[in-house]
Amino acid sequence: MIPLGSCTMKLNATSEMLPVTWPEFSRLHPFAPQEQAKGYQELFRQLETWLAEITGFSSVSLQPNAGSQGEYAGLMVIRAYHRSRGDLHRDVCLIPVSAHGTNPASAAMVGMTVVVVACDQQGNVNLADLEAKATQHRDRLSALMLTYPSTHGVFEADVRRICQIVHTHGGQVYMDGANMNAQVGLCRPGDIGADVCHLNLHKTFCIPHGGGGPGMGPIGVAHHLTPFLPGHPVTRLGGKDSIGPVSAAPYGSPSIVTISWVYIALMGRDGLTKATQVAILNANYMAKRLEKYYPILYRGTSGFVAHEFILDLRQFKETAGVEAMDVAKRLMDYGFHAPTVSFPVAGTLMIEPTESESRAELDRFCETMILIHAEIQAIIEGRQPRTNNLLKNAPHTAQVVTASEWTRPYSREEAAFPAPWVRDHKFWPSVSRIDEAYGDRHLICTCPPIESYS
Amino acid sequence: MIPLGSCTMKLNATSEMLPVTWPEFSRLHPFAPQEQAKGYQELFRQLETWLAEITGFSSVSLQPNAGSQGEYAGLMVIRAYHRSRGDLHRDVCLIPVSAHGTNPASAAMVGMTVVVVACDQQGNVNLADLEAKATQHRDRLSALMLTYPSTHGVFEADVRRICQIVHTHGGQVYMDGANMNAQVGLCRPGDIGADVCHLNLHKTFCIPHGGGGPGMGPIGVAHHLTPFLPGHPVTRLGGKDSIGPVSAAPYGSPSIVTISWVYIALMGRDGLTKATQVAILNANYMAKRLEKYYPILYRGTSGFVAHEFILDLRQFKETAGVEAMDVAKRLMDYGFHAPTVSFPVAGTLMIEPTESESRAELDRFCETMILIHAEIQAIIEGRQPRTNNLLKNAPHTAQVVTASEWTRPYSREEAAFPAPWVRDHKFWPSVSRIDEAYGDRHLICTCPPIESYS
Amino acid sequence: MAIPDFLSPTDTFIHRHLGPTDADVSEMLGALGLQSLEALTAATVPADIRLQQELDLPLHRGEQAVMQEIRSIAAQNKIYRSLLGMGYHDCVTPGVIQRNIFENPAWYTQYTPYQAEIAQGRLEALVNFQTLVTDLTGLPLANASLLDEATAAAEAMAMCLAISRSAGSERTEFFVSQDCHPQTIAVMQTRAEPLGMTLYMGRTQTLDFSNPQLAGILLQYPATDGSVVDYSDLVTKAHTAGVLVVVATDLLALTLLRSPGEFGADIAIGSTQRFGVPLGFGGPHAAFLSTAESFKRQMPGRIVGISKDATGKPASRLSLQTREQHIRREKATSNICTAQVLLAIMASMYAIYHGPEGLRRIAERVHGLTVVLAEGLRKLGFDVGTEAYFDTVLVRLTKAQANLILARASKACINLRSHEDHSIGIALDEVSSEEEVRRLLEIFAGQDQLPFQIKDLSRSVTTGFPVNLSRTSAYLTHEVFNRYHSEHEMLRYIHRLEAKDL
Amino acid sequence: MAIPDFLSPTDTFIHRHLGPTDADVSEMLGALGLQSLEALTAATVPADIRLQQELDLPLHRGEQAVMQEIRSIAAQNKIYRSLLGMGYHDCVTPGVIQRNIFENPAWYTQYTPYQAEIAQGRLEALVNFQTLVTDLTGLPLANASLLDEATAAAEAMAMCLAISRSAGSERTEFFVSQDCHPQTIAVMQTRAEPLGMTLYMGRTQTLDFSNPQLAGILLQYPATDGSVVDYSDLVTKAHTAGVLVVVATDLLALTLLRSPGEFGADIAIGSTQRFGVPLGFGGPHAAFLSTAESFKRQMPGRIVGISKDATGKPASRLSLQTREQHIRREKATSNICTAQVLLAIMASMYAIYHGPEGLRRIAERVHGLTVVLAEGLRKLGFDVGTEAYFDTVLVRLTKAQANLILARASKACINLRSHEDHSIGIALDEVSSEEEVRRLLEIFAGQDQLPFQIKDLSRSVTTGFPVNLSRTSAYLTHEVFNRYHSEHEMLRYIHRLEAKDL
Ligand SMILES: Cc1ncc(COP(=O)(O)O)c(C=O)c1O
Ligand SMILES: Cc1ncc(COP(=O)(O)O)c(C=O)c1O
Repeated sequence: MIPLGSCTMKLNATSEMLPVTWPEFSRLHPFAPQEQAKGYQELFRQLETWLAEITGFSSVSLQPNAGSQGEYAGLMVIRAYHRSRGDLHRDVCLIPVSAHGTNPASAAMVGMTVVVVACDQQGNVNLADLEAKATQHRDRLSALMLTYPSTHGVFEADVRRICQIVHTHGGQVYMDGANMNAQVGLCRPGDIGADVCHLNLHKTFCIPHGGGGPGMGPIGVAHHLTPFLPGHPVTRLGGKDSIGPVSAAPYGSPSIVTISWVYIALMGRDGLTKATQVAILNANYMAKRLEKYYPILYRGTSGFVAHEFILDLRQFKETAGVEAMDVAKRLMDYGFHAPTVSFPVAGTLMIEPTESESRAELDRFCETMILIHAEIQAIIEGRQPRTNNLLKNAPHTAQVVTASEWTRPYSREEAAFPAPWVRDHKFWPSVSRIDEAYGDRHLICTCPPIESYS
Repeated sequence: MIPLGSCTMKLNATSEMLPVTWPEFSRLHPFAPQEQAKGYQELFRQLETWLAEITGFSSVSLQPNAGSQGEYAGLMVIRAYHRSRGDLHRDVCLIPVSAHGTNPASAAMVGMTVVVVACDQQGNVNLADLEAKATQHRDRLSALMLTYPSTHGVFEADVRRICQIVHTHGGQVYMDGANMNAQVGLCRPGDIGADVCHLNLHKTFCIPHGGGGPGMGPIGVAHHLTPFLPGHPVTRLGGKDSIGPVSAAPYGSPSIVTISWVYIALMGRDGLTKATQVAILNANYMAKRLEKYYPILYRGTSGFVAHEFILDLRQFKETAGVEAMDVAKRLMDYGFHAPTVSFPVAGTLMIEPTESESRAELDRFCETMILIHAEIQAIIEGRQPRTNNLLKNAPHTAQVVTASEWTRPYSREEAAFPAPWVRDHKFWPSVSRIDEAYGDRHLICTCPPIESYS
Repeated sequence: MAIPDFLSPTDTFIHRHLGPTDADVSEMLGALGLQSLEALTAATVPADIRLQQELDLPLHRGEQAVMQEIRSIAAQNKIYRSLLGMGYHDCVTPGVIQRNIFENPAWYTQYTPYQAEIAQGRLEALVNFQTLVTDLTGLPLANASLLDEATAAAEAMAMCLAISRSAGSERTEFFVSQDCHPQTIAVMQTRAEPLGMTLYMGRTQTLDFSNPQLAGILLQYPATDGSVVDYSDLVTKAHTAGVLVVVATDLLALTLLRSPGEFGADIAIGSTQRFGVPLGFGGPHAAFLSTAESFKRQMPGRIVGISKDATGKPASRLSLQTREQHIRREKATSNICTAQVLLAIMASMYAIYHGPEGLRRIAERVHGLTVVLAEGLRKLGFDVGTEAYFDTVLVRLTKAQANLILARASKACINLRSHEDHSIGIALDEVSSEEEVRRLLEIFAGQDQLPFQIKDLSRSVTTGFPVNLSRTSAYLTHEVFNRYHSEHEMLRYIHRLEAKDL
Repeated sequence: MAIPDFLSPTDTFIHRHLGPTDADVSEMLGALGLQSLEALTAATVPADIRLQQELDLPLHRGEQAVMQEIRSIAAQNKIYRSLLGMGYHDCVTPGVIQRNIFENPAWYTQYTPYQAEIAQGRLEALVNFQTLVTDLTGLPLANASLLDEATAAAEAMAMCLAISRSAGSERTEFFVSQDCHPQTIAVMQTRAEPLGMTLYMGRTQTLDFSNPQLAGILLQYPATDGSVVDYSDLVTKAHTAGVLVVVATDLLALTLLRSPGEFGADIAIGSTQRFGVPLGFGGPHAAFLSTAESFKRQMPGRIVGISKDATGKPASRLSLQTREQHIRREKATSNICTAQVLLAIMASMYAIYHGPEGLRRIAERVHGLTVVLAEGLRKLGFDVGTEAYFDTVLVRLTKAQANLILARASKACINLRSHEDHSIGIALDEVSSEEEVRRLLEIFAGQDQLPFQIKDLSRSVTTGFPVNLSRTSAYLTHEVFNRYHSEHEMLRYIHRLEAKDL
């Protein structure tokens, strides 16, 4: 039901969810007169203050409706800032090669030219390359977009230096806050040197993902950027320097903002900090349990990862013909939703357990990965074929496993009940491995006639 | 999820359920001063009026918490009535052989002697026997307990006559309202001649069964019985003739009474009447579809059943070694919860679809029963053995069907996917057929050590 | 011209409630060779009983309109803080239980789990309930709920009668302590009378065990006035006289108090309402009954037991159904059928959510606050007696004092229990807080300025119970009560059970 | 002496949120060779960025305390009836959808369905959403939601740019009709500027199609002031000039109005909020975008498509992911990633619950009431124009009149839309009723006694649209929209989909 994390899938507690559907929050029109929305204003005020404190910034806009929109809004703010100072030509955006795809796309949306910065062997931003590119584009440098801890799951040691280099060359630092779950209470984007940062409230602050939305991507900005925050024409939000609105409604998606408010209120500064620490602990505990079986791709200087880590599966492509996707599909047979596949590095799994996963669940997942390792080993050692095997045929549906005919080189139990806990509670995928290419070649995106299902 | 009916399992609509957990209904103490419970009083007043109108009675007590408790309360009221007239010796309770077990048990609880009345071949009360027993016990006759339509699913034509006989001999008529779903808007216990009747709000009036409770079993009574209705010492409910309280709280389980209120308010007199008609239609439609395969045990005079009917499976015991319980278990493999097994007649299934089941669902159930009939036929014709067959081995768990070893004389698909719709949505029982006798011989009713599950 | 359709609401409910559409209905009637529903009715319902007019009820209404009306009815109820006790205590329903069980059709719609193979989830939850009850009461056999505490007491009384009968010595008298809740006594009275049983009420001190007709006695522990009394001597005397002992008790208190089983009770009964089930103006709540193995045949209600399936795997089911009315009919000792399964499951989930330590912490808090309240009252010069108490104190007052204080409490939207002798009972609960204790003391003091600090007071008091009353035995040691304390795990556990049931 | 434990709340949340218990944490730290969480932090977070003080936030609080505070914050909001329109309309969330989707963790917690094999339930629901959008807009390809109507308009504008670019003729100007919602225009403005696009706003009548730079135009249908205009000639002219036409529209209105696809629009966008999704003070709601097959590579957002699995069975999945930022990075035309899946699913379920006839009935009702309102206003002597309208009327007033009426409306707890030119807009919706129309007319009349009966009025009016504006094509003919109209069936359908997802 709740997949073991990827993308900060933490608990969405019921208490957090309850207010969303209270009529006092759910039945207000976005353009109702202000005096009817005093409760919302109080909520926004408190939440903005809290988020500003958490990020170390001077002010916060709750308008963007997703991380991507936060990026766009944040870059717009940076652009407006440069323009306000007459720097009309600053349009280069430096983006590390490991960045999430929304970063370059957002930069393009605000008319910036993307210049990619290399990473070093440890997965960190290559300082020399950064310095070189910043210098090269010194006159046109607008911003650096940086995810912290990096999408590689590492607290880069040189992050202050990175920010400094950008600032020295006249650029602003945009921090992608998707990994904020590793920072809350331990360090702050504003202190590190960022000028803007978005927060995915649907990650760090407990808004559920909803299967791909809703979301909220508020941005925090340093003092000098405050005048440029998004405004709104209908409710007259924002001053003359505002970039204008980035969403239809002045405060994005207010009813779900209550979720994050309740979360922060319940946890308090002590709980939030402990949550971050436990998130980091969970990741490191898993990395430790799994390192004997799979390489952990990147680590910090003292050998620890941040709140997530990358399992490298690339070796198995050659040795066993097994790809990351095969492992992801095989996880389904064990009752797990796969972690992120092939991001940020192709052929790997990115695992982010979050603080909400219990030790028992972490152990169960690790044991699964160890069992899958053994299944791969059987292929490597030639005990199972390279194509018609447990991983390539995964996931196994009930219909496949109960078919009268069974010609596979492994047993039905190995297919469907590979671990003891699956016997107590088995989740059955409703379809077998889906043909991706076929779907793209034959695009059908509306309900097909019922007969096609028989 | 929602088993196809038995015991009036109708829709529990969300609108009906919502108020239950509103604080205004859920946070009141039963002994809070009256003036804090004006809303509840209004609700009770309206509901009592509605239920009195529906049953054709003069007043209603909402105190009993279940049908059984309604029976007990109703019989107590009858007893008090007789006593108030000096009839201290009236302690015989006539109960048709087909009655639900709670009837005789309730009679015993109020100190009555149960005298069983026979049924005739059509499943109706044997009038001659009734007359004889009523006459025989004329001086001690306290009451007759009658379920209407009968537990055999028939509107007995002679019901007025039955009531008359009892009244003539000084008895009162207690009507078990468990089958009220066949009466609402079409006929009324009070008009028919009953003096008391309980209603299972958790059947006819949409309170969900909750897996065996909560419930509400209010009773309606004719005018002459009103003074004897349950009272309560703490809130001073009831007059001097009251039988006293039968529940801890004066109004039983008030928060769920809201469910029935909303149901009646939504449906109105037109909706309620139509619901009854459709309930009867659904039952007759199914009976029609199934009569070619299984005998329908009883019918009314014009060949129609009421809102439920009995499928007779007894013949298969001899011809195929198959019992009703085997069919019930086999239904699970088709994704159905069995209707009532072996009540009121051993070796049969009692089917009560209710008005809320769609035609598609009725058809799906009928098709299942027809497929099972074919499975039984295969045994009868010797194509399948009498013991190791689809029905005797039902239900089939995923573990059984996916075991490497398969030595059964039918295929895995026949076991687990016997109909097309199961392929789209398969429900897997988590255990195989349970050994009933073993459990009674080795009673363990607390959590066993976890190891026992491995 | 007719009023156009667009004036009528679009949210009518009838077609939502009915399965078949009007088109289906026509076709289905056709299959039966009938023209109309009316024709079907005429063919089915005897003409001489057919209702001749329409019911005198309102016509159907739209969902919005009805919801609006029930909202306005709800608004007429006033939510005061009720510190009345008497077996009903406000409590907190954990959100994860409220939303995923109480408000979840997958838990609330089901029928009685007669088909055990597809009801293993709720059966497991009921075994947890039974374990909760047996562990805390110290008696090894519990059923899967009864209707309420008062009827549970009446069932226990009937059990005592049946047990004495099966021992060949029918005893027909029963004693109930006057320290029991008044509604319990009254319900037992109703029940005893037609059975020809004599029910005595009185003080336990005056109890005459030489009476050979005495089948059993009922004690309340803690008592309705809050006092906690050591009943062990009484129990010994009763047993010597062949008299059975029933104890009405409170599971939360039992986390701190010696269990009835340990001091020799034969049967324990009570309500599990305060385990996360809303007050609901009286119900629904699950009552419990536990007893010794040897009385299992006399046990009323359903018992879930663990058997094994065809493959030898453990599996739960309804046990000993031969005891029930379906089989024994008028020889059954009880008529109970529908019970309080959903509420029993909620209570069991509450215990799982909090675990033994969590429950103890809740109990210690309510007890601690009560001790502070009593100490504060004493300091203000009130007589609160010297008995041990768990969560309820009794303040002895003059009529004038009582009236004044009740009036002040009512103004503060607090209900207190007013006893016949003008004393006032105050029962704290899970919802109570330091702030509430302060408010109560202010009400009694008649002023906003208390002559002491609550925090100081709380440092000076001694909580807990004397050795003879204190719980020493462990409870809820099973893994299921010690594993799901994070909400994530709890939610998954609920979901896992749910998925086992059809 | 320390303050005893029992004064602190027992409903603290931290241990509910965290998976590992404190004991687990110690053991896990042990496995890493560390002593404390602090040590882990020191080993992980670079010292030079480590926060030196604690965050300046309140300490943790108990669940009850926090819920009480948010309740009191909620109470400060006032729920007026908002008849403001502008793309936001009150509506009724069917209970079965609210409880079993919106409030059900099995639907709301999930991650983006990248692992399609275990997300077939929500993927099917999204295909339903796409079908809903394509059917009603009359354009064959829809995505699985966008963030809101305004950003959808901006995305459409970007699409026009990209399409013109891919046709080798980069056009950089865009026209937006002044009849569009103001927030839509403003968001497009924000978006256009950094792209170097010129955005014109104006009346369609003045539009100059000879401009070779014009990439596309945006029209609102029905317009923000409520009027419904036949755009077919305009579309023909645009197409002749190689200009793309985007239409911002309203799915409910489209059950009665000719679809954008039918009058030639290239792209349709809008919000599905009024399909059962609460207003929420602005969100979250699902926006949609549909277009022609040929523009599929320029389509922003996720598209769910149907492929087949290894056994040949149809199976849904996210299609054409090569278009998305993950792959195309700065060459992507849109950065959209997280969208509004849950709300799109709710809207699709609303359509399934009501079906085509149910939706049409809702539309006819709101339209009918609007016509009656307009007729009443006319009878009262107000100028409501002569345009066709669906659910919104514009009343032309003097400043003095407007102020008076707005004040009266506000007193009646009704929000009306006040235009710059002192006209007042009134947008009715699913929640409107005869009673509401009466109240509105009384507000305009300035008295309680209307000089006519609403019922009479409703008999005399003509509803519907001229042929050139009327919908004639069928919609939502697929079985899924015609099968689950009883609540039982709906609930089972929701549950069946839910059970497919992990
Ligand atoms: C590093 C990073 N940046 C940005 C985003 C985009 O956020 P959203 O999906 O809320 O638009 C994501 C989301 O997965 C992310 O992981
Ligand atoms: C005919 C009949 N009478 C009485 C009852 C007892 O009702 P309850 O379970 O509410 O006590 C039932 C319940 O199944 C019944 O079917």
